[in-house]
Amino acid sequence: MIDKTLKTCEEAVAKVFDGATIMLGGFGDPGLPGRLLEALRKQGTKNLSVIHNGAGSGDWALGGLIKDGRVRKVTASFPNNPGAIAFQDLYLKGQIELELVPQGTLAERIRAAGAGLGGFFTPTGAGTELGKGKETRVIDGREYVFEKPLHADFAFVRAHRGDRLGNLSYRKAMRNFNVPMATAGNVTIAEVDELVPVGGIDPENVHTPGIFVDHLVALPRHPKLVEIGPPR
Amino acid sequence: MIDKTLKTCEEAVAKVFDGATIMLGGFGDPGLPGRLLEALRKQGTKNLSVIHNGAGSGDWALGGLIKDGRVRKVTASFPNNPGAIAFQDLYLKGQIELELVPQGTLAERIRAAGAGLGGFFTPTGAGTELGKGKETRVIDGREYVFEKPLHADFAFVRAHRGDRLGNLSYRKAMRNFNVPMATAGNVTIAEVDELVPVGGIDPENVHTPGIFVDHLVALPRHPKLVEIGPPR
Amino acid sequence: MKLTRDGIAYRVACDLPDGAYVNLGIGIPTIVSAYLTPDKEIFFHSENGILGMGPVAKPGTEDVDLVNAGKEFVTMLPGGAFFDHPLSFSIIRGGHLTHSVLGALEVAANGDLANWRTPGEKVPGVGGAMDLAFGVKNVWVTTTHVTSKGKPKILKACTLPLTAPHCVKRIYTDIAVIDVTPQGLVLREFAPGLDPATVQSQTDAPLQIAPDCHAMNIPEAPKGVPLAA
Amino acid sequence: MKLTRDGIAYRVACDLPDGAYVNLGIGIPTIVSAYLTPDKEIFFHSENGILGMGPVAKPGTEDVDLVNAGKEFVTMLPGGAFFDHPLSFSIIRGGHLTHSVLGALEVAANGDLANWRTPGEKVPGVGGAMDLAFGVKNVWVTTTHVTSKGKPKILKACTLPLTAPHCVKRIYTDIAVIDVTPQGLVLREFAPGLDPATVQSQTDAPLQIAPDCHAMNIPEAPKGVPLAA
Repeated sequence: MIDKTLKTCEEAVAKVFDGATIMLGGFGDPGLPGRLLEALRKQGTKNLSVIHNGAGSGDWALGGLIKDGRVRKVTASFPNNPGAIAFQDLYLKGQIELELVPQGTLAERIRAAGAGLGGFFTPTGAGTELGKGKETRVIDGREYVFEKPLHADFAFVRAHRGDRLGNLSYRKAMRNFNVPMATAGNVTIAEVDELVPVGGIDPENVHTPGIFVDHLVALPRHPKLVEIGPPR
Repeated sequence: MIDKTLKTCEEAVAKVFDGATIMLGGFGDPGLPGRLLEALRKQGTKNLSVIHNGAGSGDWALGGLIKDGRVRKVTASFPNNPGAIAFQDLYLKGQIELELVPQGTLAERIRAAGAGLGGFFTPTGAGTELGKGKETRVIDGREYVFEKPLHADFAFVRAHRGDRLGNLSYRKAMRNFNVPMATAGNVTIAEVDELVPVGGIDPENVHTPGIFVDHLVALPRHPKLVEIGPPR
Repeated sequence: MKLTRDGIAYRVACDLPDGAYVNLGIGIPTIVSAYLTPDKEIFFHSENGILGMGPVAKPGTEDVDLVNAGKEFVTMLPGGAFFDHPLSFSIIRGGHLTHSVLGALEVAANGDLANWRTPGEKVPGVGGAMDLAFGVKNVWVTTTHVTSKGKPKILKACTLPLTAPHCVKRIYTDIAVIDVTPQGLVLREFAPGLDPATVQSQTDAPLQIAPDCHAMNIPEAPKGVPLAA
Repeated sequence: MKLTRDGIAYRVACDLPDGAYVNLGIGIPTIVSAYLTPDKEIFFHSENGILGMGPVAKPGTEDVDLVNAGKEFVTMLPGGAFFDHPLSFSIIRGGHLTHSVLGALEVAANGDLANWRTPGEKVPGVGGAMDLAFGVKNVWVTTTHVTSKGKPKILKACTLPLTAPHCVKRIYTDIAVIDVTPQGLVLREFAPGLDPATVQSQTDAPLQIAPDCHAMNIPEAPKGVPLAA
C-alpha cells in the first residue's frame, strides 16, 4: 500500500541539502506552508535558493529563514512587500541575491518546468528594464521575451485536504502558486490541514493529483498569520 | 443583468462566417458539442478550418460537416480514427487539408493562445517527421521544437452545467480539450446539459470561468454517441 | 475644484460598462467598486486566483483562506470562481479582462506607463503590474494630475522605468479625463470650475481638446465622502 | 514456446513496481492491468484526463462521460482524479509518469522507436504516442518479436518514421525481455524452451547476453487464457 504521509514536518524536510532550490507556495497567508518552513528553519541547511511570490514577512517562516542568513537567493515578483524586512535588510547590504520576475511570468515559468517545456515567449516585460538582456522575438507583429522554465529540488506547498496517495484539494484562494509548484519540484512536500481517506476527495475536485506529490504531513493550521495587510 | 444564454443552437452559431477557424472540444463523445455542430451543419457556411483531436466519426456532427464538403482544413492529432470515413475519403482525394499535431502539442498550442503566449519549445517531435522544417533549439542539453499558439474565431465546447454568466463545470472525462479551447476562441460558445442559477456551481468547481464564455445553450444531451470504440 | 481620491474612483466607476471584467490595482482603483451602481453587473478579478470577488470582509467575518492581491480579507459574490496562478495570469495576459485600473507614476503621450519603480525605492518589486499593463484590453490609469511637488505626471515621454509601452487607453486624474489615441492625448473632461487651458498648463504633453470636451458632472458626496474639493 | 499476447502483458505486469504511474497504450498494453497482483497499488493514466482509472465498465454500467483514450467506457478507482488535456500532457511531457507501455512497429538498438506510421497507412495519425515516447521516464515496448512475415522488428536502425529517438528502456516480446542500455541491447530473459541463440537469430540488432540471462517463468493460464503456446 502506498502511503506518502509522514508524521512530522521535521521528517519531511530532512532531505533538504545545502544549496538546494526550494519553491514555496502561498500568496499571503493562504496556501503558505508555514510549518514546513519553520521545520526547515530548525533543520539548518544553508545557501538555499528560494522561489516564492514575495520575500517573507516578519521573522516567521520565510522571513525567519532569511533573517537567519540561510537564503542565498530569492526569485520573486514582489520582494518589496512591506513586511519583508529581513530580505530588504540583507538585500541593501548586498548579502542576498534577487531575481525579479513579473508575477505572471513567474507562474508560467514554474508551470513550464512541470509541463516539460523548454521555455516560452511572453509579451510581459518586452521593452522594459525587466526584459533587458533577454532574447526577444516579434511573433505575428508583437514583441515577446523568451523565458525559461524554473525547476526546483523541492517544492513546499500547503493544501486544505490530502489523502495518503498525495491527492490534494485547496480551499478558496489557497491554490495560487501551490498548483504549479507541486508539478515543478523534484521532490514535492505538502502540508495539509486535514488527512482524508482515499476517495475522500471527489475526483472532480482534486486540484493536485497525487502523482505530483512525494510526501505530505497533516497538521492543524498554524494560527499565526504573517501577511495580513493593513486596511487600505 | 448579464445573460449569456441563448435559446437555440441555431442562434448560437449564426455568426460563424465562411472561412472561419473553429475549435471543437470533446475527446470521443464526452464533451463533444454535437448539437452545436449539427446546427452549424444546417447553417451552411463553408471553407471552415477545424481544430479538433480527431476528424469526426460517421456522418453526424463533425463527420457530417466534413461529408458535406464544408471543411477546408482539419488540425488534429488522430484523424485516422476508424470512424473518420468522410475525412479519410476527402483526404485521399486531396480535397481536404490536414495539419497533423501530436496530441500534447495540440493541447499546449491551444492553451498558449488563450494564455497570450507567443509560442513555446516542446521536446515532442524533435528529430521526427513531425518536427521537420520546424525551428529547433537545444536547451540545457535537450532538443526542443518551437510551436506557435493556435487561435480560433470560434470555440465550441460542451460542459455539464452552466450559469447565465457563462461559468461551466464538466463531468468526469468531459474536460479534455474543452477547457483550453474555451480560453482560445475569439467567440466561445458552450452547449451544456443543464442551466443552473448563478451560484449553483461552487466557486471551487468552476472549471471554465464565465470570462471565457460568450454564449451558452442548455439542451438535453443528444442521445447519439458517435465514437463508441469496439471492445478491445 | 479638484476631485478627491473618491472623486477619481467615482469617475472611473461611471465608465465601467455592464458586464466588464475588471482588475483593480492598489490605491485609488480599490475605491472604484464602492461607486458602482446596482444596474451594472461587474466582475472583479484578483491576481491570486479569484474572479467574482466581492467587497472587503466585515470585521469578524474574515475567512483566513480568502484574501485579495493586496492581502486584505475579501468576500465572494455568487457566480465567482477560484483558480491557480497560471490560469489567473492566462486571464490577464490572454486579453480576457476588459479593464485594468492602475495607479501611475508617469504616463506618456504615446500610452507608455511607468508605475512599478519609484525613484527613491531601493528594493524593486513588480508583482502583477507588468502582466496587467501588457495584457489587458483597456488599461485605465488613475492618478493625481501632478506630483506632490507640482510636477506634471502626464509627460511627452516617461523618465522612469516603463511598466509597459503603449498600453494606457485612458487617464483619470483629479482634474481631467484624457484619452490616449493614436493621434496623441485628447482631453475629454475637466474638473468643475476649471478649463482646458488650466489642465494643459499642468500637463507636460500637448493635449488636443475633444469637440465635446466639457466639465465633469460630479455629485457632492453620494457615499458620505466628498468627491471634489 | 512463444508467449501469447496475454503472456507478454503478464510479463510486463510482473515488472511494474508498487506505486507506479502508468499509461497503457492500445493493444497488448491494455491487457497488462488484468495481470497485476493485488499486493501492488498501481495508478493508470489516460490521455483524455484521467488518473486512477479502473477496469473497462461492465455492460449496463457504462457512464457516457467516462471513456479512456481508446474510447472505451471505463471505471474509476478510489483516489482518482479528472483533469483537462493541458494537465494530462503536462503529466506525460513533464516526466511525471513512471511507465509508458506502448506497442511498436520497430525498435532500434539505440532505443529509437517507430510505432505511429504503418507502411501502408495512407491517412496519418499520431495521437498521444509521441508525447508519451518523449516524456515518460520508462518507455516499455510490447511487440511480437518478428512481423507476420517473419521479419525482425528489433533492428540495428529503424526504417519507419520515428516516434521518438532514444526513448525505449525495455522490450517485451513473445520470446524475450531485452533491456536497452547505453552499451546496446541486453537479453535478460527468453521464452521457455528457447535459448539466447534462437532469440538472436530472430533479432537484427546484436544482443548481449546478461550474466543472469534465463528462461522466463510463466504460469499456465492464471486468468483462463494461456500465456504461452
